[in-house]
Amino acid sequence: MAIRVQAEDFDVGAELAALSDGNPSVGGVASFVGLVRDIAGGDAVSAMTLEHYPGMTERQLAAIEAEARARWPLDGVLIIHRHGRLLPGDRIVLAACASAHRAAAFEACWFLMDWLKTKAPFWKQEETPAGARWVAAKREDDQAAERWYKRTP
Amino acid sequence: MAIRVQAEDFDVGAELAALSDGNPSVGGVASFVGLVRDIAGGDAVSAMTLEHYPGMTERQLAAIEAEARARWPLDGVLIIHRHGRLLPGDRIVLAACASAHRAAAFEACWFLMDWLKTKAPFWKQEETPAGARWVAAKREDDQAAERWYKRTP
Amino acid sequence: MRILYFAWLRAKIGTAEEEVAPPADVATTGDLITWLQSRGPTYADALANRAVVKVAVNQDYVGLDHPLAAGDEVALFPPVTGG
Amino acid sequence: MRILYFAWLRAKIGTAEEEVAPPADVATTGDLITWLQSRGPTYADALANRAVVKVAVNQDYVGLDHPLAAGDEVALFPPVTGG
Repeated sequence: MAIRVQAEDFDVGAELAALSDGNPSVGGVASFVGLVRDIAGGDAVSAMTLEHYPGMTERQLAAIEAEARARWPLDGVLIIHRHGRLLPGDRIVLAACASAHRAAAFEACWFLMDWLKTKAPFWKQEETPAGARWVAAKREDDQAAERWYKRTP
Repeated sequence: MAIRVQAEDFDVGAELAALSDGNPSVGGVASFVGLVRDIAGGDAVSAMTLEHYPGMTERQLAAIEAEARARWPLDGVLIIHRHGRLLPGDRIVLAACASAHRAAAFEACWFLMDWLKTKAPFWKQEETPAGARWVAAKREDDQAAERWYKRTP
Repeated sequence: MRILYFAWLRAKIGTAEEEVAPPADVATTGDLITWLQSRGPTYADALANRAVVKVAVNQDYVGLDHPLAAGDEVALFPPVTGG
Repeated sequence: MRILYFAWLRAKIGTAEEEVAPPADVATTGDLITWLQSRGPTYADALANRAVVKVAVNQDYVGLDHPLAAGDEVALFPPVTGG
């Protein structure tokens, strides 16, 4: 289980290396780093504050990791998500999957990002010239998450 | 254009950070690191030597990068591929795409890996207890590359 | 029963957390929201559009028909926007 | 005309590179492979299965009907296995 929720930044190179260290059956590591953008909905964003629900956040991220491990043959999974006040260009999140097979690593990593976007209890508030505003959930994020639901007969 | 073919290892954290440094319109960086596995076809692999075609390798990788940039809205693309003798656990390749949108970053990065597997002129020779042997091209790699061909009417 | 509020629900209601003792006929999460709305205009306003109020009980997502027990930790919050 | 060989084609033929002067009727890449096969048993053996011989002219992939010019750099190699 490798879920971390923290205010501090993280070292992407060290984290990715640790996912395969000592396990030479890993053929590849797919990852995604999410960053704070300086523009949203056409408005300049000078900072972003991430609120979260301590306890539930870790619980939901762990459930998403468990689901990924059940669906794909993974040698390692890592999710690090920051909270607190961040500036444009700052890292927000790292999701990474190590596998013997590159398709499994890519799919599982993309799945982690799509599901955590709609399931992990974080809320973004942006600072713009017009004042602070809460980010609204995006319909495209719901659709991206729904791609991964298993069809039941 | 960010294509590098080299014998030396690379610093994944520094390379990924450089893809978005100074560009706060980047929302995310998707990447894949390929590693030498210690087993192939059921046999132990003690080392792997990558031969390549200097000149054509860079030319083909640049063409793949250009194709990715034409298909997806990307703020940065990076392909680093090593050659020479490598040991299990060593990094072989890094492919990374920066974009405002995570779907574009994931798709483009996966595309880079699938296409370079079947188009970049590299050949792997594995050292096994039974001697050195050339790796055969995999049918599944051809199929993965074909997914990305545009259908023409 | 402990209730947690997050993001703009927390800001509108004016508190992050409170202990409440709803009447005995508040049996489900839906009942709880209806009862909370009756507690004053800030609650009524914050909870007016149930389509944007997500509910978790003991840190798992639940629907509005989820039964409540005395020691539950109930959280109310807008759709999440992490990642 | 310069010919480059890679991987097991290089190993079987026993050289990485050679200058050749094929006869005038060698007009295409397919003609060139047929002519090379006639140069001896190592060539005949290495080039026996054309399905596993890829061809590049001036560092671009081409088919077996590609026309050849005097100064071309021609490369023959097995299917690639990088990444």
